[in-house]
Amino acid sequence: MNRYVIVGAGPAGVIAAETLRDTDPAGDVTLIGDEPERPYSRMAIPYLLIGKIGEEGTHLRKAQTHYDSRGIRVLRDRVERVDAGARRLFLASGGAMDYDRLLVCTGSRPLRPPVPGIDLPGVHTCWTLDDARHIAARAAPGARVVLVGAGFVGCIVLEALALRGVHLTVLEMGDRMVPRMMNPTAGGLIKRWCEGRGVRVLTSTRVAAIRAGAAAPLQVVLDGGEVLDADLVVSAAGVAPNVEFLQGCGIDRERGLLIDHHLQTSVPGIYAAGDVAQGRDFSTGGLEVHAIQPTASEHGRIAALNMAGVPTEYRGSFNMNVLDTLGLISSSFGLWMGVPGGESVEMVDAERFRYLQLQFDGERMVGATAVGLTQHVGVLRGLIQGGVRLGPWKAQLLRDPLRLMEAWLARNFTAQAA
Amino acid sequence: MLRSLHIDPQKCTGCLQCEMACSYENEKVFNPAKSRIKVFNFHDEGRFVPYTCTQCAEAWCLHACPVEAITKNKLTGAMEVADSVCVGCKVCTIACPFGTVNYNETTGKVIKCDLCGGDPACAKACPTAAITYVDANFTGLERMRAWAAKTSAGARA
Amino acid sequence: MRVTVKLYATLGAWLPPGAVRNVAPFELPDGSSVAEAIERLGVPPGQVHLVLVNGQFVAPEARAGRRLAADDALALWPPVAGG
Amino acid sequence: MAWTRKILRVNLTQGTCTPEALNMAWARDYLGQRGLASKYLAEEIDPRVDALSPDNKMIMTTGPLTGTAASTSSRYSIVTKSPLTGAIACSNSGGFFGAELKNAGWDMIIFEGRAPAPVYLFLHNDRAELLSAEAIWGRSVWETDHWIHQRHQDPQIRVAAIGAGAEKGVLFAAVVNDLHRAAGRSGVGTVMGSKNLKAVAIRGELGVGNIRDPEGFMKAVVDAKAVLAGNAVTSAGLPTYGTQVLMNVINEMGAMPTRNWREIQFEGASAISGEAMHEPRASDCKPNLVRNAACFGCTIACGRISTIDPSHFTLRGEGRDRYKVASGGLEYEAAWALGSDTGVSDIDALTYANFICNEHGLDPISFGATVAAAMELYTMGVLTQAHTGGIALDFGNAEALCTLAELTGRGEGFGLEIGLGSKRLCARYGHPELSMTVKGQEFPAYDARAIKGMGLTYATSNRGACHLRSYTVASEVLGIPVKTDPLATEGKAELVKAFQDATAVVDSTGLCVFTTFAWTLADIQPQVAAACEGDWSMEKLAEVGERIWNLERQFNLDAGLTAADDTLPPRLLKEPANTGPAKGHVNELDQMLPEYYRIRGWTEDGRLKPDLRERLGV
Repeated sequence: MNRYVIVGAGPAGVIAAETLRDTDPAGDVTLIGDEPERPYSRMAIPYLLIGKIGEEGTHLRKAQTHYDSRGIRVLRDRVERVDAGARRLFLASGGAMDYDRLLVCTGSRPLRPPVPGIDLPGVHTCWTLDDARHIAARAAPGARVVLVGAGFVGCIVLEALALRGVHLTVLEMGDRMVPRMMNPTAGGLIKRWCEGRGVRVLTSTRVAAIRAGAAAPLQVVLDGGEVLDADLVVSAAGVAPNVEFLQGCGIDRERGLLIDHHLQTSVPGIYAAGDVAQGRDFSTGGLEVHAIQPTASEHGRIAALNMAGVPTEYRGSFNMNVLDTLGLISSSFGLWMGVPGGESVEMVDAERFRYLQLQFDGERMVGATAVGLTQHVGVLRGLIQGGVRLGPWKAQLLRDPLRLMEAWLARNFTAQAA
Repeated sequence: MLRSLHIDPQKCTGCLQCEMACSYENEKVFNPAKSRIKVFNFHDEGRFVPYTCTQCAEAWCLHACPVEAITKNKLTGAMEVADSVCVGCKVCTIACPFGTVNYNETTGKVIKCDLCGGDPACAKACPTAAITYVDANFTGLERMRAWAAKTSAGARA
Repeated sequence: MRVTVKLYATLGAWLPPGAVRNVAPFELPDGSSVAEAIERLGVPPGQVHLVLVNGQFVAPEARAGRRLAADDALALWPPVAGG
Repeated sequence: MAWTRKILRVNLTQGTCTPEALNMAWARDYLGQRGLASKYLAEEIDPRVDALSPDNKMIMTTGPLTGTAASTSSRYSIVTKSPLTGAIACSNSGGFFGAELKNAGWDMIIFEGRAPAPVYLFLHNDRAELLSAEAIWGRSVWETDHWIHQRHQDPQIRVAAIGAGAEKGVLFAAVVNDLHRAAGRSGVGTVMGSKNLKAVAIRGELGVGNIRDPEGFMKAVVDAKAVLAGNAVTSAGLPTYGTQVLMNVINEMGAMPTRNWREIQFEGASAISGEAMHEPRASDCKPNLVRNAACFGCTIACGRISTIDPSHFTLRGEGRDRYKVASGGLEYEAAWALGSDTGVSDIDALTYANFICNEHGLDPISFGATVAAAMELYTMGVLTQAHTGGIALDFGNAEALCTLAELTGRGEGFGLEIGLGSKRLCARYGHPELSMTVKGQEFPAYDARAIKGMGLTYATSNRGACHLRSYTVASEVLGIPVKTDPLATEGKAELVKAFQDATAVVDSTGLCVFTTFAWTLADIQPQVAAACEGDWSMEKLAEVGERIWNLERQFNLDAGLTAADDTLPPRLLKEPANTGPAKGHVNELDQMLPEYYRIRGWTEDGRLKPDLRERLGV
């Protein structure tokens, strides 16, 4: 009987556990998470903050008996250390556990930027359910809130904070909002949209210091000298992988744990999945960390198949994101920044906050960004990840980029069905 | 016996009865903009192509959902969105490579074809049998699924 | 006798050999009625809606009684309408 | 309900777009679309106003069933005073534009005044904007459609637009929506041009939801769809052959006006018929017809999508790409006017001329008929190549037809004279008797010497010569609902009145009149009654139809038309048909018209009697 241990109870871990159970019914499956709640999704936290769901709404699996009934052992514990040679791990609670296959999907944690005052009371990251509870307590309607970081995570938090009715100022070091997902035009549109809804957005702005204030509990000092009063500061300034417990295992890593085509790390028997893993990128062929839900779930599934002895090659994760900033919905796919020698087309409707840009390499689409478009956007993934040869439809899309579905259908579906 | 929607674009006249039936069944309004099935118009070729979710085996939407709002109906085989669970994060809308899961800004939830619980309104409304609800072994579905598998991020074993 | 038959729209499927643009010569025993001509053409009578002989309307109940003469033009349609 | 109960009033002079509530009292009396918009027009303008002055108004209007799941729920109408006839105009169109207007939340748009510079209306749900159309002024409908889609980057936008001919005063300019669906007759496009309004672009995402009894409505809709599906005409004939199935029927029975109505049968009819559209051609082995296509909600799908033979002369040369694709194909009336009436039997030339009429926004009936009149004048030597700019206007000259379509569409050269319409052209050259028109509008494709009821239909039609006001062909030729003798005059007055009133109701629902090849009002009534608040019994509908007809009549009388305008050209009254079953026949209008006035409750000079006015509230 194989003993499988999964460290990390996020989406990758839960899906891996379920896949292992389905694939190897006789195997012993243990899922270890260090947070007190039942496995939940961080993606859902913003919706918890705005009261759209309760805490149970964040749970990855709703049925109380979900794990028990499948024979998945869920441990609330922290793994302190792994002895890869002995295939044994040591728990914070004192015990040790042997495994045949280990899956690391411990995700990442928010970085605390090296800013004086970052540890003051009232300065929070927004990462865990516990963080959410603290933020909810301080972010009452009318409260002055400074959000540090307008990246993807920052923007998701932004939405939730603004909807709570706080006075919100957003600070971003980059020259635009969501700089790693949006080009200047798209980022600019999002900024203008947010400003139009009462959010103050300062780009190309750094925090010099945070200090306790007199008129307000906190004061945020900007690099230009301006001082902002705040009741709450939320920091969303990047993340780092949770890999310290693997010290000494000898796993190769860069920004995350490097994994091969079968999602195994450089140490046999140890696999990695989700935000902690730096795996094959479909678009570039290189190894990247894609900290997104779909990658986590695909990683989890495929890692589990391989662990259970069903060799399954991973074709690479696909970089994509969707973001809702106060009702303006944007998404990005693949190599949205384009490739050398590629062609592109751009549709800008600034008045109505609609934007679409497509990137091509030869007759294939390789990346895209969309703002203000919500219908059929998934087909961008299909076109890009499917490597669809566009033929005459490339010229059509260069003229009329919104005819994405028609391009898809013309080059796939009808050819199949006809 | 599992049944599935079968679409024959050759028979479609572009009347949009399917879109109205769908929006009426699901949203209680005649509104093609809220339909889960969509007829695409290739005007210059004189061709109309109805298109909706194939309930694909990969179920990209289901796996992408962070809160288990999308589940498979074992009777119909349809991936269904539970409105009470969906938080509106839209990840499924970008995860579905067929573009058939869409965000509904009015409700703040996503919508997709759920085969109307096993009695699809679009098929009933179609005047030319371009959309039929047939035995899933009928060839078309398998072809579509084969294609879906080809695009799979994780290749088959 | 030889008449001209004109079978239009979906009735074109029953045109005898030698038809050009829905029109064909057709041999009939002398004195055949419209109904007999329709039968000889093999067109299911239920599908014949509009009958014109030399452009003149022949009502369904008159088909059996209306005799054709040589060189008559017998034109048949299924139910059609337009505008 | 079913009505959105909202009207958009667009004052082009002021540049304002103002929502207002629909007058529900009028809606209860006139139902919607044709009836209701005619009521608005009659109440809001002086019938004697110059049709092309800013004081005329133009109403784009839907019916209560437009945009619903009812079959053929695509229809919208444009109601205005016609510059061609001086009478009230109501032109009805399908496609997708009307349903989009309803989906954007509006029952109708009333355009008033004249914009100081070319504009187009962009309507996205509640948001209405008048935007500059300077960049597309002078361009074709197809170019305008493309430009608007590029500008707004939304493939779902539906556009109705006019071409350059309308801007330059071609009197039979159409408003074309969805590239090849047209509010074609009576010069409604010319009115739009006179207002400096190039196009209306709509995106509607609100839907149509306010149905009085949704369950009852869906049941009525399903029942009515089943009737269409069970009827051979609406389930097989029309989808397969389109309206063009009539070409051989009407020619065989000798009612096919040919060469400006000098003859009554066309030797080339079979070559331009619906059957011919299915025949593979030599050059590429493909037929003219690509497929049939439906308007919004239509379970009949009679629309034609066609291509031109790639080897045809119209596709040779530079800049022809846009004609090499599939687009709206020939309808019967267009094939007749462009073909039989001009003596042209080249189906590709007709398809091309039809494309051009769609591209530039021309009514192909009035255009073809005016060319036919010009050809007769040319044959007589009255018109010469000095007049036509070197075009040899012989009957049957396909190249001349195509060239004139281009010139008229662009409003250039001799095309501007064709653009006057047959009545003014013939009068200008001293032969008013050769104009085949009533009230200045050209005839459609049924010779009134061979189908007598159509003579009365044409003479009394409130928008000038027209088949769509009382299509007695259905009865006199096709036996729908019962067969009547086309060569008899007895009973035709009653038949015409019945068709006129019933058609006025259908035109006011949002549904297509082609349904009536299978439906009667008894199939339509349950759909209206379930959708709309109020009493919509059969009796009420009959009364509404009669009220609409009389309102239109009163408008025309107030505009200065009289009983003297209820007549036919001398050719139909005095020159006997020369072949076919109708050989020797003229139209005996004088035998039918007095009886018609009598059963209408009108005076001998065709005016509404006081008790009728009181009963109908007109």
